[in-house]
Amino acid sequence: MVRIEFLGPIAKTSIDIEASSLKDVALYLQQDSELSVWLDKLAIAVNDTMVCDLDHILKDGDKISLLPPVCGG
Amino acid sequence: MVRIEFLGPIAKTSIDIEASSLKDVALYLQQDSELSVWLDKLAIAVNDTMVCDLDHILKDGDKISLLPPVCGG
Amino acid sequence: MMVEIYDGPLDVKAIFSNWLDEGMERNWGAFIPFVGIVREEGGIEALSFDIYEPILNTWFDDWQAKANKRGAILKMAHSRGDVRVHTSSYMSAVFSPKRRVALELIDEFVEDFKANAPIWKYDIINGKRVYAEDRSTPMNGAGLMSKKD
Amino acid sequence: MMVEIYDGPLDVKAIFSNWLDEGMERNWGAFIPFVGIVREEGGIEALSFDIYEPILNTWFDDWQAKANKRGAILKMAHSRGDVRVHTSSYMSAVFSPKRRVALELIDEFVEDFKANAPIWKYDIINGKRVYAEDRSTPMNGAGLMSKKD
Repeated sequence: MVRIEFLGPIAKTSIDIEASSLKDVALYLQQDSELSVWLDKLAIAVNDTMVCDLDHILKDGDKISLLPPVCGG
Repeated sequence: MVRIEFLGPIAKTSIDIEASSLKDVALYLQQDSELSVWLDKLAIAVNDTMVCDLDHILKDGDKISLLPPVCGG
Repeated sequence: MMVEIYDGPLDVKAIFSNWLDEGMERNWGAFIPFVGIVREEGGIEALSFDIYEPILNTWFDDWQAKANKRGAILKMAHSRGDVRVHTSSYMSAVFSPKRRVALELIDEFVEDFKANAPIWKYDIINGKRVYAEDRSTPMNGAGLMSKKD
Repeated sequence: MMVEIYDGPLDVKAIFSNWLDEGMERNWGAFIPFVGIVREEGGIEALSFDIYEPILNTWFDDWQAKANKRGAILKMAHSRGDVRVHTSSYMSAVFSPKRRVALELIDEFVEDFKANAPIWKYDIINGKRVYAEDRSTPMNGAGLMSKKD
């Protein structure tokens, strides 16, 4: 199981899913119509490290954070 | 008569000369061997306005300031 | 050195003072703070901020390492929660022995901060908190989850 | 608005405070001060400065007009006389509604200040005041008096 967390303005509670790579997470999220407006704007972190590779391998207990567009300052 | 003032590190007191243009001032200063190390590095102001034109006409009482290389801050 | 996070507006003078005192002793030649102040525009009463600190600190550590390589150091403070108009929500600063390095770094750092620091901004209008979507920027690498293979 | 000239080191916190108080009320979004601090290097005890104020103020007024056209304002303070190491001899600042304008202006302004503000720097070494010739720059238009026609 991995945990998916939605940060900032995405009003959604965390979910746990089975996934062996980020590709599995992407496929799962693409099913969720609530997320369709966000999907192409989200950056991804695994265990608080930014990741840009869809083939990134996940292990049990990993935390995947979805980061919507930012605007600090 | 115009007055020539030496600013900053040039250790020289003001002098008054007859001059009808900046060209006359240049010719006068080029005679002064004390100034030879400075001459190609000096910027010029007439009555506190920077001037870049050797043909600039001078009138009686004008103040010509010679500004050596600067380094503020 | 972590990012300083404060609830509500920054005490700009106190933060400036602390940074200056640290820097003065250490023979820096140039100190450039950037102070971001909440503007009164579009009828907002305040801005409000969410911050994800773990990634903010990693992002900041990377920048600190980059600055150190150029002989400089960086400082940063940011507000969490509501920050009313005409108060400050963001400060950062560079200390460097060299003027050019300082001027270049503060520009690069502040621009990357706007683009990649994990901070979300909301307008407070008539007491409601509205995500500032139009002013927000997808972070580097965004869009991975919309890829099909 | 004139350049603020002080005898000896700048009271950086007081000047920052004054500038900030003025700016906060006037709906600026970005405030970027530059603080120049005298470095301990080459065995100097202090730096010392001569200033020619009439031309400094004209130069500053021109910059203020340029900044105003871009919707921004500039501030500047400088020391006259001796400024010991680890104290400040120079501060300037930009206030702007826009971050980009502020970052660009502070860079352009500080660089032109170094090249064209009529201020002369001396090292104080073993109590002697020595013109910092190697770090000094001929101003724009220099060399007119060495021309033959």
